[in-house]
Amino acid sequence: MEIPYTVEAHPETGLNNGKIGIWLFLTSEVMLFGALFATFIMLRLGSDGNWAAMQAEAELNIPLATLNTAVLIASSLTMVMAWASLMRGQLGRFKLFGWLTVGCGGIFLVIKYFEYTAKFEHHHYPESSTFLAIYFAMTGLHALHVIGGMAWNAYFTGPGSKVFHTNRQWLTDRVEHSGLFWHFVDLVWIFLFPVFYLL
Amino acid sequence: MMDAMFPAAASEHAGRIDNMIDAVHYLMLALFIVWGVFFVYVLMRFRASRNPKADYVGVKSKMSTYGEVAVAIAEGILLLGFSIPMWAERVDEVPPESDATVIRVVAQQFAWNVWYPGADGEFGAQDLSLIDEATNPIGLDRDSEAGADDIWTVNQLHLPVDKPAIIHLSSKDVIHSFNLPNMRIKQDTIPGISIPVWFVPTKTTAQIREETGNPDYVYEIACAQLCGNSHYSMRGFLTVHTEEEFQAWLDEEASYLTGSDDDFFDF
Amino acid sequence: MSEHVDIDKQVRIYFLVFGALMVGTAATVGAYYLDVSVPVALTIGLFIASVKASLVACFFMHLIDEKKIIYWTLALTVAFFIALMALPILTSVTDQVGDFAEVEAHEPH
Amino acid sequence: MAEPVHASPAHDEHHHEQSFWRKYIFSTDHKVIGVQYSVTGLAFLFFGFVLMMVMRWNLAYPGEPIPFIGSLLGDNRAPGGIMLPDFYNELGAMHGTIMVFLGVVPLAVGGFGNFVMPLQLGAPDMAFPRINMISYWCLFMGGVTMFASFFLPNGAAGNGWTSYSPLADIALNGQTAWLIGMIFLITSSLLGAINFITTAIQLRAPGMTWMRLPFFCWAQIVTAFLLLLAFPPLEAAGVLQLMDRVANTSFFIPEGLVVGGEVLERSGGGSPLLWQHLFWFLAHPEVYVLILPAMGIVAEVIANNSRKPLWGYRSMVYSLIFLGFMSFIVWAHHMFITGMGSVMSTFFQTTTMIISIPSVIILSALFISLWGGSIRYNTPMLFALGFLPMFGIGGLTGLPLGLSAADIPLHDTYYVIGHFHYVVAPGTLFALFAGVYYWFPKVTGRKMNEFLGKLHFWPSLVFMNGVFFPMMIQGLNGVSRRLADGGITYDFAGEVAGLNRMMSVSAWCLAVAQIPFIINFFMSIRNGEKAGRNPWNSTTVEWLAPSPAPHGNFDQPIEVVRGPYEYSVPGSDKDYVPQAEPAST
Repeated sequence: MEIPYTVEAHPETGLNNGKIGIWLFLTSEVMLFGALFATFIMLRLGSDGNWAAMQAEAELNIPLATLNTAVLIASSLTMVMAWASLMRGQLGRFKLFGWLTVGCGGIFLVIKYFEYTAKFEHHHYPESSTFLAIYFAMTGLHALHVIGGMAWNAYFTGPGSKVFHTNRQWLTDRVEHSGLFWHFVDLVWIFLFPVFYLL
Repeated sequence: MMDAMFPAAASEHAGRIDNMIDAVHYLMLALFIVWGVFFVYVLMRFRASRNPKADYVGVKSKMSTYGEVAVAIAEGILLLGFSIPMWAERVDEVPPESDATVIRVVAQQFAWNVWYPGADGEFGAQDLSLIDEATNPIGLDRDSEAGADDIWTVNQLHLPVDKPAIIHLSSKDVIHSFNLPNMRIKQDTIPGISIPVWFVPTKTTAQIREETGNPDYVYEIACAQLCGNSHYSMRGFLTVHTEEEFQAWLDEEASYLTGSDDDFFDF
Repeated sequence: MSEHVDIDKQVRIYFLVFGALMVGTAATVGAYYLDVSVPVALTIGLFIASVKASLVACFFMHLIDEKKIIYWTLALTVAFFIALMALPILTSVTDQVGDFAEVEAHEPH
Repeated sequence: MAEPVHASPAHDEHHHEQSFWRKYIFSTDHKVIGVQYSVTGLAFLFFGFVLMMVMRWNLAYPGEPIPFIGSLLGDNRAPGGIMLPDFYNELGAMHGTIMVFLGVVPLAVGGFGNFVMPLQLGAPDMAFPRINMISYWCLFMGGVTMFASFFLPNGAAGNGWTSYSPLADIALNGQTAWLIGMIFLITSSLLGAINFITTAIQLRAPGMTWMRLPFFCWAQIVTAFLLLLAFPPLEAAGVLQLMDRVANTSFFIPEGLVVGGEVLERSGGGSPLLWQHLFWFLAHPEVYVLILPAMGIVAEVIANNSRKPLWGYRSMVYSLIFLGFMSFIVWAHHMFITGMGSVMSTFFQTTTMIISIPSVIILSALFISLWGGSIRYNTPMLFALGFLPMFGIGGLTGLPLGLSAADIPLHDTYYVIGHFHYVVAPGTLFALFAGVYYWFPKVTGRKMNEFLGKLHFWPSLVFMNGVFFPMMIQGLNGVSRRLADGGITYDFAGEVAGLNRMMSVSAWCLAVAQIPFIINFFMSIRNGEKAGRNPWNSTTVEWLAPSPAPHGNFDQPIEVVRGPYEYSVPGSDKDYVPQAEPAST
């Protein structure tokens, strides 16, 4: 038994199943991070003007976070280049860009690890203030998404890429879908960075 | 229609809330009867043995549309004519504190601490570090400016009749809900914020005892929000006095202050 | 994406977007060191972030040239997202609630 | 049978043999998964029902030892067989959680949605069969977590199914396990919702336009959107509450709490109301998640057994979509007495009154659909008909609760319990029973016994009302909900405390009334009357597949040519014209 439209596009919608599925998933992610941003706004509004003090006390490392932003943006570029390489039929370049993407995710996490441990060394824990609580909640959840995205990309770049020779379109589509997720994670960070570090 | 079911009403606005609940139930009943009669008739009239061949089209009239419009209008009337103005009266038209009995109620697991400002009409300061469950559950600072004459009781709320009562509700621990069924008052107490409720009691405890023919009738304070294992027994009492009796009660409570700090067992 | 897309042109766009994102990041950080007042900083910061996010969504995620059904789904999400964003306002602005300022929280020790 | 039974489909034999595990346990076939969901849902419905029966003992006979099982419960729950209030709260919270998230949703959405919707769409399977399997196993894990939490040292969560903070933040009971369980359940629902929507968009058979979709499918689609967009905020809230419990954060805890005479050592700065907003942002749409599939089932059964098209199909569909949309902006009507100002309360009670109109339209359309029909009173039809007035009562009693002023005395009383149980128990559950009886032949190839079915229906109808109607009376008397002793502490509640015994006895009788169903269910799997492809002479596409349908569903290409309810078409030789059969000229 074959499920229709796993690879080829549905004549009416012009899309395959996976594309619709990943976008629906992203809408639920929008609501998930939306709820957390709503919590953030509520905590900030309800802080009686203590927010800046809590933020200052948390001593977030702006240069590291800027570097991390650059790393994630670069990984978005390599991600979309990986897909473009598949579109052009270049397996080698796809693998190069794919691993670069995973590597960027890894660098991001390593920097994140240094940031977190620096906090803990100064006894800045989630329980210390509401600022740190929502900071750890949101960046932590974001980091989990990065890990998920890395696993996903690593699968398609590594073992999953064998399909290239039998069903190239399938692989290209899957990479496009994992790319959508990856870009979304990048997009969330684009908001997290100024919201926590700069504003 | 349903007054017999409600707890005896004893506040100024209680009658209007009861009337509104009545009105909504009339609407519900009307709808239910219309649906019910139609339903029973249809079930008998169109059973397969009596009506072997179904009609492809069915009802052609626009009656249901009219019915739905009527429901919408009725709901609109309930909303605009009753509910919205009554709610505005509850939350926006709080009478000035100078004309009212102003009291604080601090809820905790599992009791209602009632806090009166005393003779000066001002509440003293509250300091959490002074809290002692046995001797000072509200953390009242007796040394603060207005704190010396403040009176507190546990589970005993006393009010004068026919005078607005403004009660500032807060909670020490979790969410409770301050429920005075006879007064048609219910308000959650949210930790961290203070929420005022107000009402005008219209019947003294003595009057309601006479009316109900029950010499032991008491106005009760119930907790309406799950607050932990003894939620079911978080019961307080409201006593409504005449103005003179209320003053006498306040004076008596104040007299304990000069003697001993410990007025925990005086109810 | 359909096959007839000129992928070389796309790749040029991707690099341009990448450059713009980097410039945006630099601008956000730069604005932070300008030390402007909080409302101005919020406006600038969120404006730049929104522009960057739109660039990612439109070009990296191909939203600029997407099918109708995805636009519809996203429109629905935006509607509910707005309802969700009303939530903090509802939590903090309750006109009935009095202030509890008199109650000082003194932590022991 | 009006229709000849087709010979066993030949292509069955081409299927390579799958192992037992692949075929029945880790199957990717939507029908097997649907059955797994249904069985899990029914089992948890039964378990939740047992919890309620134990609770009802303490309500009827507070302070008296529980007979039979009292001594088995252990000293930390019921020393000497007498229930502790903490245990009562656990039972209450877990009854609510299990019935909603592990009973009705798995059965109505996971079970019926999975089994029936692809068949009705003419699809070979769900769009993502493997995600479908993962979604079921997430639910299963959530169920195991919830069930296991009863055996934690401090028992299961006991803070109400609403888990209001700060109580749920500081409670010593199994709230942490509850939150972990909920995260599993939410993940399951999200994956399921993605699957449902994609399937409905992509896998409809040729010719199955949106306005030819059976009402049941519409209900599932709207439900899936509600799950997809409303559940994530609760997932976020669950994560935050989990952090409050395990990492000592203060998302829902304000400054300066004093618990048991000790100042709570937290940073403070959070808001208890935030939890309520995030919770009800899901939990109001969740009500429609429970009720919409039920309406869908009732619509199918009524059209089929009144042998005529649904009346006002289009306006029903539009009402359904409108209902789903509006359900996102009414949530704060659960929070009128949390200190809400007049602007907010005006907004939320207005939206609440607006949302009642589409419900009235759908219910009216179902009533009117009966007019002119040729009504067959079989078991599914009885349950579907029972749904209508019961849901009517449930919906109508929502009106005084949706008006903020009338809500003051009624809020958090048994009136609320009565209201939503009428919606969910005699309402939704009756519809789900209708669905079980109606689609049983498609699942097993055999019909359920009619006599036992009727023996199930009539006592259930009587005792359901016996359980829930007195709650309205208690509620009008002002009896609060969630009182471990049923309110006898309070004088004003004492007048109606006697009703508790009547309700409890009704509840236990209701349990007895389910015995015919259980017997019928297991007996009919092997010994029921054999059903062909289309035992009910129905029009929708699922009845064109063999019963039981093989992996891949259909043995013939499906092309839909007309609307879903073409019953008693004038000039046709039989009283139904299947959706996917060429028109006879």
